[in-house]
Amino acid sequence: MSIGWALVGVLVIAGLGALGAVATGSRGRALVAGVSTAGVGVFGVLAGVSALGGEAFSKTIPQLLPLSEVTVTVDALSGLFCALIGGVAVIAGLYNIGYSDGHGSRTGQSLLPLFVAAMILVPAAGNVTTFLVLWEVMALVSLMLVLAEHRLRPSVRDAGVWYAAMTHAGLVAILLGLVLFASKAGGESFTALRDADLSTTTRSVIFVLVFVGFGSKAGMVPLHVWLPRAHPEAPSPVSALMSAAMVKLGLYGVLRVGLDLLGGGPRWWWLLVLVAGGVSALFGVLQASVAVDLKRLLGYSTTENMGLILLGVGAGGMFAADGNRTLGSLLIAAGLLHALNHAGFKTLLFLGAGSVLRATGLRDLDRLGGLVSRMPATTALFGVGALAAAALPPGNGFVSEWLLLQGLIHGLPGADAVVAVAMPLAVGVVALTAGLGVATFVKAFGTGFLARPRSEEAAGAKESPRTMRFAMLVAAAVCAGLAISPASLGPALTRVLEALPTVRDGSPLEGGVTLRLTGIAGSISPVLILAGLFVAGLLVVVLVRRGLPRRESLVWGCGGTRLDPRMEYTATSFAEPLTRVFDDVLRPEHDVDVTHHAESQYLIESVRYRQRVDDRVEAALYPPVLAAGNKLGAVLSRLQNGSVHRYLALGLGGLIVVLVVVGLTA
Amino acid sequence: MTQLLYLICGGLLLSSVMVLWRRELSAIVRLLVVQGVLLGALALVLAGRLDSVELVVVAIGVVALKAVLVPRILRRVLRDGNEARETEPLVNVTASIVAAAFLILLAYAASRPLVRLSPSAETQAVPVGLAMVLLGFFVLVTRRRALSQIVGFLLLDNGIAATAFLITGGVPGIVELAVSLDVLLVVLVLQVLTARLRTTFGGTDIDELRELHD
Amino acid sequence: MRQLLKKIRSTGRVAEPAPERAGDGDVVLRGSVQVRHVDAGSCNGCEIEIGSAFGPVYDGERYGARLVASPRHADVLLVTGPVTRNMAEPLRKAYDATPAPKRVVAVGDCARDCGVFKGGYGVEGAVGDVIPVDVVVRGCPPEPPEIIEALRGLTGR
Amino acid sequence: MSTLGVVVQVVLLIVVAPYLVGVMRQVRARLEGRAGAGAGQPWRDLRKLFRKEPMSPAGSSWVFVAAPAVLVASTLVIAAVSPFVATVSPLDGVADLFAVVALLLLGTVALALAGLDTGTAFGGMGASREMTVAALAEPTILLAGFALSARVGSTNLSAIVERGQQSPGAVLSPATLLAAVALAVVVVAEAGRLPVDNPSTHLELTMIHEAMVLEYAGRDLALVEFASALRLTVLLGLWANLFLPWGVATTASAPALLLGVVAFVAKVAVLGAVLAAGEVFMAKLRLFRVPELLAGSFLFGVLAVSSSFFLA
Repeated sequence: MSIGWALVGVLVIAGLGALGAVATGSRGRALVAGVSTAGVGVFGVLAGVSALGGEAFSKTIPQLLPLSEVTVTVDALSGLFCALIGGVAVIAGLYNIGYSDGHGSRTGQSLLPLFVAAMILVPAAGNVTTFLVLWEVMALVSLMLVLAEHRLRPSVRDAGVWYAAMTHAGLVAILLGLVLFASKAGGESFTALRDADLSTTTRSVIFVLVFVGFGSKAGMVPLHVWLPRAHPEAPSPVSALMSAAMVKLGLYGVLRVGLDLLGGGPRWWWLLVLVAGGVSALFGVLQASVAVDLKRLLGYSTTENMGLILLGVGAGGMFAADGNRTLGSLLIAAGLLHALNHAGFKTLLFLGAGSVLRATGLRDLDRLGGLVSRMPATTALFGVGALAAAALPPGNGFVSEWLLLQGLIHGLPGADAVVAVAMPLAVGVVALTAGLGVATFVKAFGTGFLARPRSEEAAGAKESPRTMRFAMLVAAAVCAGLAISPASLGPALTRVLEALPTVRDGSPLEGGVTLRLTGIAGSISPVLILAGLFVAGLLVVVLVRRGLPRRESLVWGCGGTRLDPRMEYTATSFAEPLTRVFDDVLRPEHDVDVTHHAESQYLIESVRYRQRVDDRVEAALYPPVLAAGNKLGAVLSRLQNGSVHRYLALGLGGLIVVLVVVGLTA
Repeated sequence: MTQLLYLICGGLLLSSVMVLWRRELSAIVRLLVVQGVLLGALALVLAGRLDSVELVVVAIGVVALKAVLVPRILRRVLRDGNEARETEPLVNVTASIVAAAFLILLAYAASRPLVRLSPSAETQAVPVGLAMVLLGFFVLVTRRRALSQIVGFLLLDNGIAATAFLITGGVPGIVELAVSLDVLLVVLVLQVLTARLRTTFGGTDIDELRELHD
Repeated sequence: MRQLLKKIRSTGRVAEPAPERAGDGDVVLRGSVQVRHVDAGSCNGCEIEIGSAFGPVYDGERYGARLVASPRHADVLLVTGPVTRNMAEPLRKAYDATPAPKRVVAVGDCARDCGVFKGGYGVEGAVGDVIPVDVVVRGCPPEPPEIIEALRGLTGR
Repeated sequence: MSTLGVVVQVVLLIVVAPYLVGVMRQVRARLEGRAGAGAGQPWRDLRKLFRKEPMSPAGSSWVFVAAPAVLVASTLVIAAVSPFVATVSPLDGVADLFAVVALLLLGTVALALAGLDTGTAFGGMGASREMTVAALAEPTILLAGFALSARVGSTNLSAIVERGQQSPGAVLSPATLLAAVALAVVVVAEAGRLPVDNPSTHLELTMIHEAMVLEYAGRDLALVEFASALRLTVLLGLWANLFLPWGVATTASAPALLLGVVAFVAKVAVLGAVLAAGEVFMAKLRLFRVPELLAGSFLFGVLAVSSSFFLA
C-alpha cells in the first residue's frame, strides 16, 4: 500500500473511531476506541514500513490551513517514527479494550484515536506550519487525555497544569526557533529550510531554541518535571502511548532539525546534547531507583532512557561534526535502536503497571507484592519488560546499550582532549545508569510482584482480562523479536541514516545470527547468548533432577512466630542503601515521630517513620521561576480592572506598536 | 630512569587521592610523610637526569622539611587536640573521590598544550603536579577541620613544588622558589598553633569562624 | 600487618593432631556435615565447649563439620540444654526447616535427660521428648573431643 | 578441534571451581593455625547437598526455584565463551567483555529476585545490598574494559588476550596496571570476598551474598554454592588472563590446550591463595564505606582510560 493511502487511512479511521466512541454508550465505548486506535496504529505501521522500505512520499495541499499550505513528506526518518508510534498504538489500543471496559470516559475514549493520529502525522509534516499545528494538536489532545481521570483523583489536575505549562513552554521555544528559521530561509517548506544558507550564529540560535523545545518533550533534565507527574496520572494506555511514543517525537525533532534541516553544525551543539543526555540519564535513573510509585518509577526511567538515546545521538553528532562518519552513524543508529527498544519495553511495562493498578488500585510498591501467584501471566510479562529495561541479556535493551558503548569506546584513538575527557565520562555515566537501572527493575519486579502481598488490596488481586494479557503478549513478542534479531533492522536503519546528510555512511551494522559492526571491530550474538543460556539451563535442570522431591515449609523465621508480611523488605527499604550513597544528590527527607505512653516518657507506644525523596532539580529551579511568574502576574493584573475601555486601549496600543515596528523594519 | 620518574609521579598522585579517602588525621599525616619522601626522590631523580648538584641539596632539604619537620609539628598539633578524625566533610568521601577523578582528567586535558610544547618525560608528568594542586584546593574547600586545611595547603604546596621541579628542571631559581614557598608554609604551620587558641570554640571546625564575623 | 605476620609465623599450627577414630560412621552424609546449633535452654556451659570444638585447637572443621547460619543449610542440629517451654516450638520448627536426610545430636546431660533441671516448672522435657535424637553426647558439659567424636561419627572422617 | 577447546574449558572450570574454594579455605585455615578440612571439602559438601531434599518457603514462587539454575547457566555460558584455556572458540561472537559483564549481572539479578521472593527481611536485605554493590561496581568494570580495549581496538576478550601475548611489554604500561588495580577491587566486590563481604559470616546483619541464600536447601543450595565457586573461578581466571595472558592456547592443538590447562590452574590457584592470605589481614568494611572503595576503583578506571590516551 502506498504511504499516501496509509496516511488517509490513519485520518479516516481516527475520525470514525472518535465519532463512534462519542456515539456509543459506556458498554461498547472502550471496544470502539480500542479497535479504532489499533487500526490507526496499523495504518501508521504500514506507512512507516513502506517508507523504511525505500518508498518516499510528498504531497502538498494548498489552502487547507489559513495563510499556508499543508505539506506532507515522508522519508525513512519519518517512517521509523511513524512505525514506532503505530506499533505502540496497536498494542495500547488492544489493551484499552479490556482496561477501560465499562468505565472509560467519553472524552478520554474518543480522543484516543485522534491522539495517535496526531502523533503519527507529526513526523510526516513537510513544512513548518503543518508541523507546528500537528504538534499543538498532539499536545492539546494528550493534555486532555492526561486529565481524563481528574474526577477520581485531585492530583491529576496538578499534573495537568504542570504538563500544560511545560508543553507550551516547549512549544514556544520550538515555534520561535522554527519561525526564525523559516523567516531567515525565506520559505517554510522543509526543502527550502534544507537549502537555506544561514550564518553560523543564526543556526546556533535556532538549534538551541529547538533543542530546548524538543528536549522538554523528550523529558530531558531540567525540563522533565511534567513527565513523572503526567505519566503516572494518565490512564495506563495513555501513559504507554506518551512514554513509549510521544517522547520519541522530541528525538525526532532533534534529528530532523539538527542533523537534517540544519545539516549538522559545529561540535558544541552535539556536546550540549551529549551532556544534557548524560545528566538526564543519571538523574532519571537515580530518581527511578528510589521511587516507590510504580508508574512514577517508569516515568523517571523514561527520562533515563531518553537521556541515553540523546547521549548516543549527541556523541554521534559530535563524531560526525569531526568528520568521523563511521562512528557518527554507529552511535546514531545505536540511539535509534534504543528508541525502538525503549518503545517496546516501556509499552509493556506501563501496560503491566496498568494491569496491577486495575487489579489492586495501587501504584505504591510498598503495598504490593504476591502478585506472582495471583496474576501469573501479568507477572511473567512484566518480568520480560523489566529484563529488557534493565539492559540485561537476553533482553532487547542490552543490544542497544552494547552498541552505544561500542561507539563511545572506539572514539578514543585519534581524539583530542575534549573527546578524551568526554568519552570516559560518558562510558562511566552509561555504566552507572545501567547498574542503577538493574537495581531499579529488580526493585520494581521483586517488591511489586514477588514474595507475599503487603496489603489486602494486593492479596485480593485477580488476573486481568484476556484482551489485556494478549496486548501485553504482543508487546513482549515485539521485544523478543528486537532482542533476537537486531541485525535484521540494519537495512532500515541504513535508510534512516541516509536521510541525515552529515552522517550518511553505508550501513552501520550487519549480520544474521551474529551482529557485526562495520568499520570497527565488534560483534555480538544475542541468539547465541540466548541459546547458550537455554542449553546450560536445560543441562543443569536435567543433571540435578534426580533425588528427593521438593518440600514446602514455613519461611524460616529463626524459630519465632510466623513471619508477618509487614516484616518483608519493601521498595523503600530496598532502595535505602542507594538513597544513602547518593544522599548528596537526592537529599531525602526523613521524619521520625515517636509517640510515648501517657504514663511514662520512657515507654514508647509507636514509632512512625516517613521518607520522602523529592525531585531536587525541580525544587531548586522551579520555585524561583514560579515566584517570578506570580510577581509578573500581579503586575500585569493591574492592567485589567474590568473596564472595557481599558482593554480597547490596550488593543489599540498593541496595534500601534506592531505598525511602528513594521514601519521601522520594512 | 623514565620508568622511575613515572613511578614516583604515580605515587604522588596516589598519595594525594588517598588523602581524600582516609578519615583518620594521623593516617593523613603519614601520607604526607610518604609524599615528602616521594617529592625528595623526584628531585633526586631529576638531579641524576640533569647532573645537577643543587637539586641534590634541594632534595635533602625537601625531605628534611616535608617528611620530617612539618609532619612532626602536625603530629604535635594532633596530639594536643582532641580530634582524631575528619568526621563530616562538606562533600562525602565517595563524592570526593569521583570529583578527584574529574579533577585529574581536567588536569590532564588542561596541560596537554604544555606537554605538546616539549614532549619530554618530565613534561609528560606535569599533569600530576597540576592534579595535586587541584586536589589540594579541593581538600581546602571541602574539609572542615583546621588540620585538614593545613593538609590541603601542604598538598597544594607539594603540587606546586612537583610542577616546578618537572618544568624548570635544573634552574637554580628553583631553590629560591622552594624556600619561599616553604616560608609560606611555616607561616601556615604557625597558624595551626594559633588554631589551638580557637579551642575556645570547642573545636577547630572552621565554619565556626563565621561567628567572628558577627 | 607486619606484627600479624610475625605472630602467624611464631604461632605456627596450634591444631592438635587428630586422634584415632573409633568405629564406622554414618554413611548418609559421607564426609560433610553442616551443623546448626540450637540452644534450647542451656546454661551456656555446653556452648563454650562447642565453641572451642570449632576453635583452632580441636578444629572440628578438619573432619568436614562446619557451623552454618541457617537450619536450611544444615544436616545436623546440635541441640543443647533441657528444652524449655518457650523453646519447644522453635526447636520443632528448626527441625522441620532442616532438609532430609538430617540428624540430631543432643549435647550434654541436660539435653539427654534434663540433668539437674529435671522437673523444673519451665522445662518441657529432654530433647528426645520433642524431636527424634540420633546421637547423644554425655557430660556436663561434655569436653570438646567428645563433641568432635560424635560429629566424626557422622562425617565418617 | 576448537569445539574440543570449549568442552575442555567448561569441564575444567566445573572441576576446578570447588577445589579453588577448598584451596582458599585451606590457606586461610593454615594461617589461622588450624589444620583445615582439605582442598576437596567443597566437593564433598556439594556431593552431599545434591542428595538432600530441596525446600521452598511457603509463599515463594517459581522465581525462587528457577534462580539457582539461571545463576549456574549464566556462569556456565561465561565459562564456555571466555578465553580461559584457549582463545579459539566457535562462540566468538559472545566472547565480548560487555556481554560477559552483563551475564554476570544476570546471575546476580536472578539471586537477588530469589532473595526478595522468599519474603524474609534477610532475603530482601541481601538483595538490596547486593544490587547496590553491583550497580556501583558497574562503572569501574566498563571503564577498566574501556582502558583495556582502547589498546586493542576491540572489546572481544580473545582479541585482548591475544594482543597481550603478542606484546608482553604492554602489560606493564600504566594504563594496564591501573586497570588491573581497578578490576581487582571489582573482582573482590563481585565475588563477595573481604573486605566487601565476608563469605563465612554467621551474623545475618553483616551479610550480603549469604543473606540472599539463607532460605535455600538441598540441591538448590548445592547449585548456589557451586555457582558462587564457579563465579569466583571465572572472575579470577578473567583477571589472570587479561593481565597475565601467558600460556593461553592460541591454537586448538592438544599440547597447546594442555599447556593452557596447566597455566590456567596454576594462575588461578596462585591468585586464590594470594586473595585468601590477604583476607587474613583484613576486616570487613562497613557497608556504607564500600561505595568509597568502589569510587576509588572507579577513579583508577578513569585514570587507566586517560593514561591510555594521554600517555600514549
